[in-house]
Amino acid sequence: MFYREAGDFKTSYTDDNQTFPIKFDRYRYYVVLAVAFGIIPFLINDYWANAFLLPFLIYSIAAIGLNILTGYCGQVSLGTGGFMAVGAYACYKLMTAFPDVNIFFHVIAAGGVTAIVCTAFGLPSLRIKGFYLAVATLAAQFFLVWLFNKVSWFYNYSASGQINAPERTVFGVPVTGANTEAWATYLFCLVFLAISAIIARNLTRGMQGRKWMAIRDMDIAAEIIGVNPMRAKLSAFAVSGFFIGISGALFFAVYLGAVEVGEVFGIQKSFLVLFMIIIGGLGSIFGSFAGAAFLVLLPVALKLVGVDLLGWPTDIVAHIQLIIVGALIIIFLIAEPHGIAQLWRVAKEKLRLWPFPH
Amino acid sequence: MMLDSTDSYVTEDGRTIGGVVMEMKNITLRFGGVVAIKDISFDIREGEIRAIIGPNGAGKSSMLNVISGFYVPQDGEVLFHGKPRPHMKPYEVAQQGIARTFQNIALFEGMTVLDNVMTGRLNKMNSGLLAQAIWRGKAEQEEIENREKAEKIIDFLEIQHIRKTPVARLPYGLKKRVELARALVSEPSILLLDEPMAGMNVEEKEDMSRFILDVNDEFGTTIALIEHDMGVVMDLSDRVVVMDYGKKIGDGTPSDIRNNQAVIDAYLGVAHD
Amino acid sequence: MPEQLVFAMEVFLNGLMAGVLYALVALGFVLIFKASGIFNYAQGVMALFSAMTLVGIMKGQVPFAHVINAIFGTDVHYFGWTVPALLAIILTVAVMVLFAWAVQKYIFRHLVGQEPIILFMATIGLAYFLEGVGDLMWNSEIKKLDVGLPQGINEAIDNYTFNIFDYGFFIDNLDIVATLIAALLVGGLVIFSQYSKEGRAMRAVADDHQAALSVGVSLNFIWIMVWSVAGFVALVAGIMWGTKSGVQFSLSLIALKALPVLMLGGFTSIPGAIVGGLIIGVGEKLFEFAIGPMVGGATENWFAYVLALIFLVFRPQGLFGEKIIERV
Amino acid sequence: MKMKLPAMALSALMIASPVMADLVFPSLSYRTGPYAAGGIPFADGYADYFTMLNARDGGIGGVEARVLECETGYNTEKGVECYESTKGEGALVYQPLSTGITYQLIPKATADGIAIHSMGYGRTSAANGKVFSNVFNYPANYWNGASGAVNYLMSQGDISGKKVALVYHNSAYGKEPIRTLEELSAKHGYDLTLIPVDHPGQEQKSQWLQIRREKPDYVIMYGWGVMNQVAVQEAANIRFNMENFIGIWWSGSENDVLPAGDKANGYKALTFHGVGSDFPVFADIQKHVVDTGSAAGAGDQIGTVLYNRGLYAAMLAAEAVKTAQEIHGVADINPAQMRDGMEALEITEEKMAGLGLPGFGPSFKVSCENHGGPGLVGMTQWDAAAKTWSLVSDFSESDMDVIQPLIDADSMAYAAENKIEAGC
Repeated sequence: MFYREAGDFKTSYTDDNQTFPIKFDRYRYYVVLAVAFGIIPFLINDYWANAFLLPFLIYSIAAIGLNILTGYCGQVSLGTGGFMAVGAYACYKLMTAFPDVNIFFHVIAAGGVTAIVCTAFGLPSLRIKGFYLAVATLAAQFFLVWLFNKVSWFYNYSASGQINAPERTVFGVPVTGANTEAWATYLFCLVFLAISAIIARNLTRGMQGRKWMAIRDMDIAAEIIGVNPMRAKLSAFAVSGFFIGISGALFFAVYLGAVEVGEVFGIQKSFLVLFMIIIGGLGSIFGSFAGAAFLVLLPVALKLVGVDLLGWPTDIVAHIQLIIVGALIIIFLIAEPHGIAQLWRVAKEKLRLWPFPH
Repeated sequence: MMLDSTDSYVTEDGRTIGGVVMEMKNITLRFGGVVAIKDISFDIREGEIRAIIGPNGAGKSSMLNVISGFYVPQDGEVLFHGKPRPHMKPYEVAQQGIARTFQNIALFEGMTVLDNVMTGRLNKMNSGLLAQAIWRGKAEQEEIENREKAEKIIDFLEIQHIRKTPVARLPYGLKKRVELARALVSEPSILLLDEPMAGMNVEEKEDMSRFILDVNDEFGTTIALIEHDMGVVMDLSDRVVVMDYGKKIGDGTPSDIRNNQAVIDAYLGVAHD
Repeated sequence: MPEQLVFAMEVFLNGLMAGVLYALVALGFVLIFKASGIFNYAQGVMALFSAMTLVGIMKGQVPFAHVINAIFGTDVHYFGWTVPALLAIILTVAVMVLFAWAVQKYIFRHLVGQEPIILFMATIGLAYFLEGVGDLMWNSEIKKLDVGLPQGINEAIDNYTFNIFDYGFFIDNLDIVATLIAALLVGGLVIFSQYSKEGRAMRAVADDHQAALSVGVSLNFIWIMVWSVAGFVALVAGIMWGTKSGVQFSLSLIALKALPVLMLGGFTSIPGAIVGGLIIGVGEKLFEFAIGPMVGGATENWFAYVLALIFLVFRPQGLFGEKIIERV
Repeated sequence: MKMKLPAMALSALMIASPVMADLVFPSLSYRTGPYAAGGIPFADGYADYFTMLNARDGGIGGVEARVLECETGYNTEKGVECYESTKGEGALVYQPLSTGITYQLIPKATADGIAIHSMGYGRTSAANGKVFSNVFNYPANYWNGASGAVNYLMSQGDISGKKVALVYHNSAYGKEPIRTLEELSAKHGYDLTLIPVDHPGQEQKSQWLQIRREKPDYVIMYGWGVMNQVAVQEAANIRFNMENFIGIWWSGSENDVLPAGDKANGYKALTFHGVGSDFPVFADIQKHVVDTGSAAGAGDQIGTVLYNRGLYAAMLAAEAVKTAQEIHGVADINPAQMRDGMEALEITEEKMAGLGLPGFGPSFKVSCENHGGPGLVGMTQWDAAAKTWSLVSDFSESDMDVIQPLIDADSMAYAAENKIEAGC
C-alpha cells in the first residue's frame, strides 16, 4: 500500500537512471544515512563498535569488492584474504614511511596498491574459468601470506613479525592506535563504506557494470558483441582489489591495530567473505551488506543468547553455533538460492502489491 | 547480371544496393580432422539482404563465426571494404560495426531487457572508469544519450512494455526480438542474423520478417542471415549462398537458386519443409 | 653418483608417496563432482568426522557425552568396551553411508538443478554443520588412532639403497601401506565404475543426467552411492593422516592439498586425479629440496598451486581434458 | 559443570547480576577450533584454581573470585569481541592466550588501564616495563626459552662446532627465537640451521628428510598444534635421538607426544612451571572442586602440563591480587590496583610451599622496569611407558646479556613508533 511506484512518474532518463528510482526506497536510503551518520555516533560504545559495527562496516567493503568480481563479473576468487593482507601491509608501510600524510590517503593508496596486485593475479582469468579459476586464486592467497611472513621488509624488520598501527589522526581526532574513541573509528570506516558503496553502485549501473555482467552471463557472446574480455575482467579485478585493499587496510589499522598475516588473513578469511556474498546475494550491493551483517551478527547473537542469557558452557555454545550457522546456510539455500537480497526483492514485490495481490 | 565489385544497382522494390563491403575469399576452416568449411568464397554488398542456406551441419554458423572473428580460418582471407582484414579478436570485429544475433539465444540472462539492449551501445561509449565511478560529466551524459538511442530501438521493435523485465523471464519469441534490438542498437554496418526465426510460429515469423525488412529499409543496414525456412529466405533476400557439407554449391538471386540443379539435388531434393 | 642426485632421488620417491595420498583425497572430490556437479567443500571435514567416529567406536566413547553430562548432570564418558579395528571400520563405513543418505535426503534432493555455486555453498554449510556435530559427539581432544598400520623407516629399502649409493633412503612404512591401499582403492573404483551395473549407471549420470533418468537410472540411488563412496575415501584418508598426527581438527585441512591436484587433473577425470596427485607430490617436494633453501623454505603450501596455475595457463583443459572447442 | 542446563538457564535469568563485590578474571579460552586440545586443559586449570580458592578460603582476601569465560576459538576477531564484552565487568587481568590477541590487546588494555598477563607467549619485548606499563610476561618468554635450551645443551657437553637445527612454525611466533639463537650461535660457536614448517604442519616429510641428510646434533622446535605431533612422529620415524630433541613449552604437552606412542620416549621440552599432580594443592582441588562437581571440565585433565599451566597462571594472578590488597589496603581492588600488585609481585619458595605448590615454579620478583622476571626455565622429559613428564633440570637462568639488548631494542622501536615515553 505505502510501498508503490504507481504515480511515481519519471520525466527524464536522469530520473530513471538514479540509484533508487522508487521514491520510498530513496527516502529509506536517506533515513538509513541519517541514522548511520547522525544518530549512531552518539549512542555508540566500545563494545558495539568493536564487536559489531567495525567488523560489519569493514567486511561490507570487502564483500562489495568481492561481489564486483564474483557477483557482477562472474570470476570466483578465493584470494580475498591475501588481497586484504596486501591492503593491510601497504597501509602499514605507508603509515610508517610517510607519518605526516593523512591516514585517509594511506588507506586510499593501500587500495590502489592492492588493485595493482589483484590485477596481476587476475591475468590467469583470461585463460582459466569457473572453479579452476577459484582454485587458481588460492595460489595468490597462499603465496601472498607466505611472502608477507617471509620478507621482513614488509614488517619493518621488527623482531615479532607483527605489524602494529601507530596512532594517526583525522582532524586531530585519533582513528588508529590505542587512544581511539568508538565514534571516531566508526565514522572513519563508515565514510569509506559509504564512498565504496556509492562508487560500486555507480559502476555497476552504468556501462562498466553491463560489460562485467555480460562477461558473467555469457562471456563468448559478450566478446562477440564488442566487450574486450581482457579489459573487462582485469578492470573487475582492479576495482575489486581496490575495495578489498581498503577493507584490509581498515581491518588492520582501525579494527585490530595489530596483525599477523597468517592468523588474520588466512584462507579462512577468503572463504568467509565469499560466504557473505553468496548468502547476501551475488550481484547485489545490498546483498553485500546483508551477507556481512548476517555472518558478523549471527555468531555474536548466538553467543549472547547461549552464554550470557542461558548460561550454557562456552564450548557447547560454540559447537552449537557452528551447527546452527551451517544449518541456516543450507536452509537459506533451499528456501532462496539467490540470497538475502533476493528474499528482500521478493518481499518488496509482495509489499508493492499489498493489500491487493491480484 | 554481372556486376563489378564497386557497381551499384536498384532493386525491383526500389532499394539501392551498393558495392561489395565484405568479401570472403577461399575460406577453409577445420576442427582437428573435421573440415567445417572448405574453400568458400562469396561477397556481401552494401544494403542487401544476403542469405546463407543449407542443411544442418553445412557450416553456415561456422561461416558467421568466421565473419565475427570468433573462428580463425586456416586458409583464405576476409576482405572488408576491399582491404584484407588482419587477424582480429571478436570484439575488434564488433568495433568495426559488425553486429550479430545467435542461433541459440545468447542474451545476458541476469540483466534486464533495457540493460541487454544498452550493451549494444558499448562501443559508442568511452568515458573512463573514474568518470563512471562518480557518475558525473561525460559518463552521465553518455548514459542519457545512449539511453535515448536504445529507447528508439525498443520502440521500433515494440518491446517497451518489458523494458525493465529480467530477460530470463521472457518467452522465446520476445527474447529473439530483444537480441535483434541489442544488435541493431549498435547501428551496425553489417548485421549478421543466425536463424532469426528458428522455433517461431507463423505469426512470429511474419513479425520478425517485417522487422528485418524494416531494418534494411529504414536504416539501410546490410544484412547477412542464416535461415531454414525456404519460403522466408526466398521472400526476404536479394541474394542467396547455398552450402552443403562445408562447400558452396550455389550462389545467386532467389530465382537463380530455385533453378540450380545442384541445389535442388542437395538441398531441396531432401526438402525439410 | 653425486650426493645431491642421490638425495634428490630420495626426495622424489617420498614425493611420489605423498602424491598417492593427495590423489586419494582428490578422488573423493572427483567422484562427487562427476556424478552430481557438486564441488564438495565438506570433503576434508568428512575425513575428520569419519576418523573421529572410528576412534570413538574403537574406544567405546559415549556419543554426545559432554552434552548429556551438561544437561542431565551425569558423568558418562565410555561404555567400557573396546571394538576391534576391523569391526570399527565397518561400523564407521555404515555411519558414512547413513550420512550419505541423510545428505541426499535432507539437502541435495531439495537443490536439484541449482547452479554449481549454490551447490558448492550448500557443502560449505554442511562442513560447518558436520564440524559442530563431530566436536559435540566425540569432543575435540587429539585422539590417537592405531588400526595396526606399520610405521617408521623401512629397513629393507634403507639397507638396499645403502649398499648401492652409500646412503640409505628413508621410506616410511606407513607411506608404503598407504600407497598400496590407495592403489587398491583406485583400482577397485576404476573396475567398479567400468564393469559393475551401478558403476555404469554412475558414469551414465555423469555424462548426462536427463538421458540417464530417461533410461531408468535412479538419480537418488546413484547420488547416495557416490556420497557413500566419497565418505569411504574420506575415511581411508582420515586413517592415513590420523595415524601420523592423531585425529584432530587439522585433518579437515587436507582437502586444501587436493585442490591443486584437481586443477591439474581436471575435476572430472579419475586418471587426472592420480597423475595430478603424483605430479604435485613430487613437484612440491623437489622444489622445496632444490629451491626452498634459497627463498627461506616452507614453500610447499603455495608451490602446488602455482605449479597448477602455470600449467593451466598453458593448457586450460587440464591434463586429460580434450581441447575445448567453444561454440555459440 | 555438573549442573543441569535448564536449571542453569533459570538461575542465570533469576540472578540478574546483583551488584556484588567480586574479583573478575576473564578467561579468553579456546575450547573449540583447531587448537581446542590445548585450550581446554589450560582453561580448566585456570578456572578450577579460583573455584578452589572460593570454596576453601572464601575467595581472595575475603572477596569472591569470578572467572568470566569467553570462547575465542583462537580467533583474533572473537578475541576482540571477548575483550570488549568482559572489560566492563571490572576485569582485573587478561590472559589473552594467543599471541595474535595479545598484540591487539596491548594498546587497547593499556588505554583502558587493565593489565595483561601473557605468560610464556605474546610480545617478548613487553618484558620492558618502562614501555609496556600494563603488560606482563613473567616468569619467562620465548627468548628465555631459546637461551634456556642452549644453556641446557651446554650443560650436557661442549656445544661449539655442533650443529643445531631449529624447526619452527612459519609464523611470527615460530620466528621469535631466531635472533636469540643466532646471537648465541655467534657467542658459543655452534652452527644453526633454520627449518620452517608452514601452517598447519600436517606434512613435514621434506623438513625431516632434510634433518636426516644434514644430521644435526640437536633439534630445537617451536611448534604449535598438529605440527608438534607430526614432528615428534617424524623424528621417531627417522630415528632421531629423542634425547637431543627439545621443544618449547608449547610443544611439550601430553597431546604432543601421546600419538607417537612409545617412540616419543625421551623427548624433552622446556617449561617454566612444575609438572605432574604430586603437589598438595591437587588434594584441595580434588576435595573442593572435583568432588563437589564444580570442575570446569570433565575433571580428566588434572595434572596434565597445560592444566598445570592454567593453574599456575591463576595462582600468579591470585598472588598479585593479594599483593595489591596489601599495597592499597582494600580487598575489592580495581584494575589499576591489580596492575600495581602485579608489578610488585614476588614469588618465593616459602610462598609456593604455603600454597601447596612447593617448587612448582621459579622464585622471581617483578619490578617496574622488568615485567618479565628473571627468565628462569627448566627442562622436562617424557616417559612414554609411564606417560608422564618429569622435570630433569632446575629452573635456571637464561643468558640475559644476550636477551636484554634485544628486548630493549625491540621495545624502544615500539615506543618510538607509537610515541610512548619510557616510564619508571
